[in-house]
Amino acid sequence: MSTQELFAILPLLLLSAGIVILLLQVSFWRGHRSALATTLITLLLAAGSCFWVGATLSGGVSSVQATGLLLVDHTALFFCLLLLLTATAVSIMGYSYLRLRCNPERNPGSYPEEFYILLLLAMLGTTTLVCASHFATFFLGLELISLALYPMLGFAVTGDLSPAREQAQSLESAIKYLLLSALSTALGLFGIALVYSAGGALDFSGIAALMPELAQTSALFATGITLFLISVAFKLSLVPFHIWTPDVYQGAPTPTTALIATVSKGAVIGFLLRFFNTLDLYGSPVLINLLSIAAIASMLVGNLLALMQTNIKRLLAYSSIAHIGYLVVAFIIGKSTFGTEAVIYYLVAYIITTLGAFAVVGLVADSVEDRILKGEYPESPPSDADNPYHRDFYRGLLWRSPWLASCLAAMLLSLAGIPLTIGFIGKFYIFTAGVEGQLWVLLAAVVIGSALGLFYYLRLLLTMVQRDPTLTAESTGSVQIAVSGQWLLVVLTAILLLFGIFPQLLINWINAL
Amino acid sequence: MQGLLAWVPLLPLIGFLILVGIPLFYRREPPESVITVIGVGSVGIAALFTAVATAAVFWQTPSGVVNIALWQWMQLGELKLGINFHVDWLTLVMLMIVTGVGFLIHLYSAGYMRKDPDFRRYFAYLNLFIFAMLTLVMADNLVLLYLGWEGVGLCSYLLIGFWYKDPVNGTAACKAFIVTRIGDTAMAIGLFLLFYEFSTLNIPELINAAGDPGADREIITIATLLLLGGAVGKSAQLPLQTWLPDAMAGPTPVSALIHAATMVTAGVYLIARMHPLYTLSETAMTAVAIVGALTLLLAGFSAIAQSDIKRVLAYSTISQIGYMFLALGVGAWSGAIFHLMTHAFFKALLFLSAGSVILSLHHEQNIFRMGGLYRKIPFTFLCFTIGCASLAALPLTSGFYSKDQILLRAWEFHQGFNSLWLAGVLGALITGIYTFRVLFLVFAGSEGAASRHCKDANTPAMTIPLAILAILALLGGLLTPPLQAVFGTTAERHPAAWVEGVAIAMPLIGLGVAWQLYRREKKTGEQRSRVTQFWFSGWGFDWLYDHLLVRPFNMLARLNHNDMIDALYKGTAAFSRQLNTLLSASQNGQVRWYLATFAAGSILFLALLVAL
Amino acid sequence: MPIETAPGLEAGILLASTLFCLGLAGLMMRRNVIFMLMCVEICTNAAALMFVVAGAHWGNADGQVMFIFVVTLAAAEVAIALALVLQFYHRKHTVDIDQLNDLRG
Amino acid sequence: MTLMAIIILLFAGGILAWLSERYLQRGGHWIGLVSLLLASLLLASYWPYLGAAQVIGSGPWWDSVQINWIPRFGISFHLAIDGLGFLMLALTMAMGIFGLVMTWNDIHFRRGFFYFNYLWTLAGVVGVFTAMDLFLFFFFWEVMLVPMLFLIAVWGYEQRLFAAIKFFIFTQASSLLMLIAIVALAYLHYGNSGQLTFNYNDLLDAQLAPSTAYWLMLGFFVAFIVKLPALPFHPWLPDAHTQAPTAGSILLAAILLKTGAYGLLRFNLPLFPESSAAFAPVAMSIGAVSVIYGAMLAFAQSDMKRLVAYSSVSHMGFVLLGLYALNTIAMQGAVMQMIAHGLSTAALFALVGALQHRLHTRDMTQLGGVWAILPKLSAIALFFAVASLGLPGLGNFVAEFTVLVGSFRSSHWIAVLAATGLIGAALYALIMMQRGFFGALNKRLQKLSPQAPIADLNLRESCALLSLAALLVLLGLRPQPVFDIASPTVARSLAHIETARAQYAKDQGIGTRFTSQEQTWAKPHPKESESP
Repeated sequence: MSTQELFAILPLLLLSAGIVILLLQVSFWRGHRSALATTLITLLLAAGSCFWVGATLSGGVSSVQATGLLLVDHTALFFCLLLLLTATAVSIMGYSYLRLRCNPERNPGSYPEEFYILLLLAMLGTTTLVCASHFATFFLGLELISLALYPMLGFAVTGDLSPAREQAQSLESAIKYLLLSALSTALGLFGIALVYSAGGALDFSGIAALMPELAQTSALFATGITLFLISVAFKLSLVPFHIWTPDVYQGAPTPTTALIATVSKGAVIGFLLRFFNTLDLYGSPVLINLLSIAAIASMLVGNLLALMQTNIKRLLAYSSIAHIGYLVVAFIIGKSTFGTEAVIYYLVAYIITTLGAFAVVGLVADSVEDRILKGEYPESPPSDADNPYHRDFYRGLLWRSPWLASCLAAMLLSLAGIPLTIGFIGKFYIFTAGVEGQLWVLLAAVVIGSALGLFYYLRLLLTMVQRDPTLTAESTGSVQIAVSGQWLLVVLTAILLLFGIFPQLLINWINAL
Repeated sequence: MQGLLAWVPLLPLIGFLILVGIPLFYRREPPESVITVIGVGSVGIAALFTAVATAAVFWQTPSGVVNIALWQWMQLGELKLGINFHVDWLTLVMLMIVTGVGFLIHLYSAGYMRKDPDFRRYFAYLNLFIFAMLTLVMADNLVLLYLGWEGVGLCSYLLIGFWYKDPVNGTAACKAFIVTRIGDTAMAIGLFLLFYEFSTLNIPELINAAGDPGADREIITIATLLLLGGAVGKSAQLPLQTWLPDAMAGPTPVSALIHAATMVTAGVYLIARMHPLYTLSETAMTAVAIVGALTLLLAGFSAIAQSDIKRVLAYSTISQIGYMFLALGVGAWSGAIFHLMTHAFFKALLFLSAGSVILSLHHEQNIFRMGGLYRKIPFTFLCFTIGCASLAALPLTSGFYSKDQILLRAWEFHQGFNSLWLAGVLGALITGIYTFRVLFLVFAGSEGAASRHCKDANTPAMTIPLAILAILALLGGLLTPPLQAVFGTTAERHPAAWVEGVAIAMPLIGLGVAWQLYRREKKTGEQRSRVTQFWFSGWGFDWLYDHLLVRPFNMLARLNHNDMIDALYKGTAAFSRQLNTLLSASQNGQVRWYLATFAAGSILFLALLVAL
Repeated sequence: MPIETAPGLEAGILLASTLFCLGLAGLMMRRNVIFMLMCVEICTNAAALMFVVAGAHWGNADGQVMFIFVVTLAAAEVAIALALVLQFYHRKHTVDIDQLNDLRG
Repeated sequence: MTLMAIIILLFAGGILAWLSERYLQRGGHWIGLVSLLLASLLLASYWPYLGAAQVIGSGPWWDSVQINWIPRFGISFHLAIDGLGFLMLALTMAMGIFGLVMTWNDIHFRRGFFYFNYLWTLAGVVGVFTAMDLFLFFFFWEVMLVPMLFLIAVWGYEQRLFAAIKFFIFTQASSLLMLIAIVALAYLHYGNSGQLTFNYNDLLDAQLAPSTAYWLMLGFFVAFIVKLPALPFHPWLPDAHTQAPTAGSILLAAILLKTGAYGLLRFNLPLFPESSAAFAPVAMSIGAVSVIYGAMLAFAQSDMKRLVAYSSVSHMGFVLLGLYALNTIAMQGAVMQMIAHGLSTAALFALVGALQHRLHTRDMTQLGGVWAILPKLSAIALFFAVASLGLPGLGNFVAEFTVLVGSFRSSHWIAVLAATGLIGAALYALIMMQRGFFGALNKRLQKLSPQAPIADLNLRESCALLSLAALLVLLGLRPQPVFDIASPTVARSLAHIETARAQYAKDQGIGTRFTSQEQTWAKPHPKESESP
């Protein structure tokens, strides 16, 4: 392994180092804030190193093959950067979440620092995944994410300051995810094994070299790839492999939900882009058809499921199913640079928006938790309007907490694809991609899905502006959220508007890849 | 002098604007005298201007035409329309009727409507009406004519429903407007067709273009029939006559002005104005004549059976306009206009006298509750009698001259005996019957139930117009308007003397029949046989339309109250909700079910892999 | 490079597939979480077996390497899973997976 | 730059109004009014172009501004104004001010935010009327919806939430079709010319295969007739209009509906001349059926506001009919109808709003005899009711008449069908007067009135309404200036159609397909002479 190769995987190395440091730090000197600080520094350093590595790649070498397992190129680095920054936001959300529920001073049995270790581990998994050029690294990265996610999903169990119901739900989501994910991993592994048995190679370039023969003749190969894609579709929660999504999203601690909705999906998309490009699977009509069916089903089913949903987290879960469906439309159009550009732009839009939406939900719930802990608020909500995850809680929020509500409104409008937000530009990319690929059926599904989606986004949005004189939550007054959370929201909203109004900034960047 | 004519329609408009605008400047309602001065004065000056213009310009040159171009209205491609007036003798006759009779009726109204809380509104409407009517008759293009046409319709609507608190009045007003609107729509389509064919809507140009031998006769026929549609609506002819009897709900001077003297005759004016087109179409002429003949008979019979004094007059108006249509249909253009003029005189007189009667009897309108009034209100009696004589066309009254002309022309037009002439003669008989029946019932014999409380309500403002109109009704026959320039001259031929004799005899026979009828009805009181009941209801047209059009439409509207197309979308929404429920059921929280769906999904995909 | 499948490979695929299906069936049918975890292990191991067979077929070590990865993963997974099951048992005093349906709708 | 300034002014005014909410109890109105007046002043700076539209300037545009925005897609921030745009902007400003003045004291809840939404809606509309980049057009098309959504949802009546969502979903779903069409158009143009652009002027030259053009045209068409609205996409309108606050209804009726008609005239016809010509009979039929169906539904309503709303469907049917008659007279009539309908319907909504404000009901079964207690209001209502039924001498008549005259040339039977809508208009307008204002005073109102005498229209309201009335009269008697201003735009749209027809005729040998529309009844008609 040459120096150049080592340097190329600098973000991974920094993350690994950060994990080790954090482990050591925690074993000697426990402290929530310091753990957060180390995490942030690690993430930002890793993110910064992406630029550094990227700068060295600008010359004649556009990519570095670090051993047979990892391939670092600009796209991979961009994904690393995007995901690391996302993780930064998640860690800030996590701080707000853990500050209240996992307070060692109140409850010596709680270890908030673990959250950050797990987060860094998951991030190591994602960066590995987006750099993977071998099934082994893919598998390693994916499992690293999953293994870190299981405990993160069930994290509420360790901090017993959370309401009992939340703890139970957190545990349930962890077990559900674990069982389903394990099955999906097994299936994916089986698929990889079939591909391996068909061609005898596990590295992507090796398979790509075999492709002309394999794609034509081998049913084994096709079956293997399909099984493998099913496991990937599971991670992306494409219909019909979506069924875990709402339960897991709802039960998990909100920062973890945000993580699973953004980082884990983003990493898989990043990997898929490379995988499809290297193997040139766009040329396989069967796979494209399968993906199209999954995309259409996702758009329709996801939106239909969300239609009457009152739990915000579930609603966002369903909506994320639909959004991945939209994204696949752009993905399908293939190898052209435009397809990649559209996918990346949409992904950025999706990540920012989803992150923002979950951040608002999480921060609102945290503020309620704060008051529960202070004894101002009943632990089990007497009515829907007092349940921070229920839509009715948001009734008239705009009048109580205008800034918070405005941020959520911006996120919702972005999800709905309304102009001035990044979501609109994302939607525009999807349409452009669809038109370029002449995918009229898919576009029709996008239109129907969007129309359905409008209904529930608007319902939530308009719930926030209701002027109901019989407001039960009015007594609760404004929602006070942590300062860090406020900053996070402001930054996210600002990015959302910035890239919504001046999309060229981001486009330039993506096109430079 | 042209400027003077332009002021004729503007003055009532100014009067209207002042009357309407008063609340903008004054908080309180101005006194009636002020309103009277503005409302009556504006029309009076207009009448004066008309007279001056007539004397100055037209008296010497009967063929003179004055064109007044005010401003360009619209110019779109070939559609060039101006707010331009075209005044010839036909217009002038109408102008004199509208301003002259209009002024008299305005004056009368000042007395009749005194102490009405909405005095100002009343005169505003009246002035607006005069303006619209003047625009109608002065327009040099059909669209401007249509403007006046609709304008008078609106005023008619407003004035019928003037006493808005009684919903019956409102219903009558709506009926009047909507029924005439049906005709108007036909007329509008006629306009479209004319423009389509001739690329102009300017009346003189249109007439020129239609005169071209290459003009498509078929289109002219259709267009003239469509215009006839407008005319029958406005002039309450078959089959759109049903609104006029109900329109009597308005104040009586309004009935005199709008529903007798001026507006309802607009249809006659329209056809007379467009007569070169009608002469080109045999079918259209026949249609006009038949409409007129049928209407005059039907309405005449209905008039015999009425018991409300105003409804008698209303049916008589329909019938008389039927005469005019008959005249138009047989090419007696100037006869029609002549009858229009005399009719304006005597019918206005009749209505105004009836108004006096009604006011004297404290708003009693049932003729069976009247009787013996000749002693109590002799002046009114005198006027009414003159009116009746003229209406029945007793010799030497104005009505005689005009009607005689029509009957003769009908005889001539078809070279001898024909059904149109017969209808006219029969109509003359019926006219005699219903006219004198009402005269006897109201004024003759013993006092009726309402007559006892009779108190002469005439004021000078009312008697003066009555007197003038009475004179006109008597002597108006001498004022033959010089319309040859407009309609051309027709060779005077005198048919056999017996034809004239029949025309003279008929009203007299009618008088006799009426006396018999009066004797019988005086005994029986208000009773109707099955036939007269049928006549009373206006030959069942109301019933027919109600069942044929109004009720189905209302039912349709009620059925579709919630918009069936919306149901489509509601259905989609409901369907989506159903799907949501269905899909939500799949999210049942059971891990093993989830695993099963995962497995099923995988199998599905593998199956698809094989299938695709 | 031998594209056509040797008889040994076919048999291996058959065996591994059967194993996988057995695991899957068990996963769906058992309600005890512990047994479900064991079934998942069967599935995972079916995949691992497949790697070994394929590795043997192609005569390279990649398959064996993957096998080791898989086993490691399985171990880690089970460790976490058991911890979660323990918590589950603590709270519900049962390991019946059907009791775990608070989240739905 | 003036155009930019207008938009920025309105956006900034909106933000200012919102921010002022905290400090000034009644600041919103004034900020709104001042921004609108300033914007109107800016707009008035175009007056030199009015008289001599054809003389001054090179090219059709009076003024334009173009700034690169998203070069990746050849999208620029491109605004321009011509006669039609000017008319629409003038209508926007006038109605904006009218709505503001009419509802000066109506809003009590979160005034600042109300005026924020109000001004942003107007800003979006101004953008729609001036955008010359299809992407930018779509952008503004959507931007104007969101504040409107809030106006309905926050300050609306009983069923505001439902109505707001319905409104939004209808327009948004249809506009997505338009987005697809826009993108497809740009890409097809890109394929032909190698230049990716969304610029309107460039796309006018796009060469499209007929079948493709037809589909794209449909995409635009659906989006526009949803907004118009025409059958069968109208059901959002009665709900939205009825539930919106008075100011919102005024904006919706007077301005937002016009964006659909504007889009048809500005984009649909010139961009897809050939397929539009082929589609014209269908579109005209839709228009005519809308006229009648809208009138019938209006007649069936007992909610006065709903009645007025359905009457909009009927009136806008004339616009559709006129635009697709594809001749100068009818299209000019359609433009006139856009303006006249804006004025008359806005006034009617304002009046219903004023009525509801005073009597707390707009249900006509609860009204009746209002003339006795509110004579001024009723008299003005009468005026606008008769305007709405198309009384000659008022703007609506000029519009409907020219539309019908023009469309009669294209298709006799469709025009005749639409003409029967005149009867329908009389029905609903009179039934409204009859049930609402005439008749005996309703028992409920009798109880209401003695305790507290109900104030009739005050000076502010009277003046606002009377100025609209005066405008309508002016339009009715002197419509020529409006026709003159709009004529270059209309002529240009028509020129595209004519070129396409000529092209088609050339391709087909002797073209009979398009001319055949004109000779259903009688002899072939001499072609209209166009002077663009």
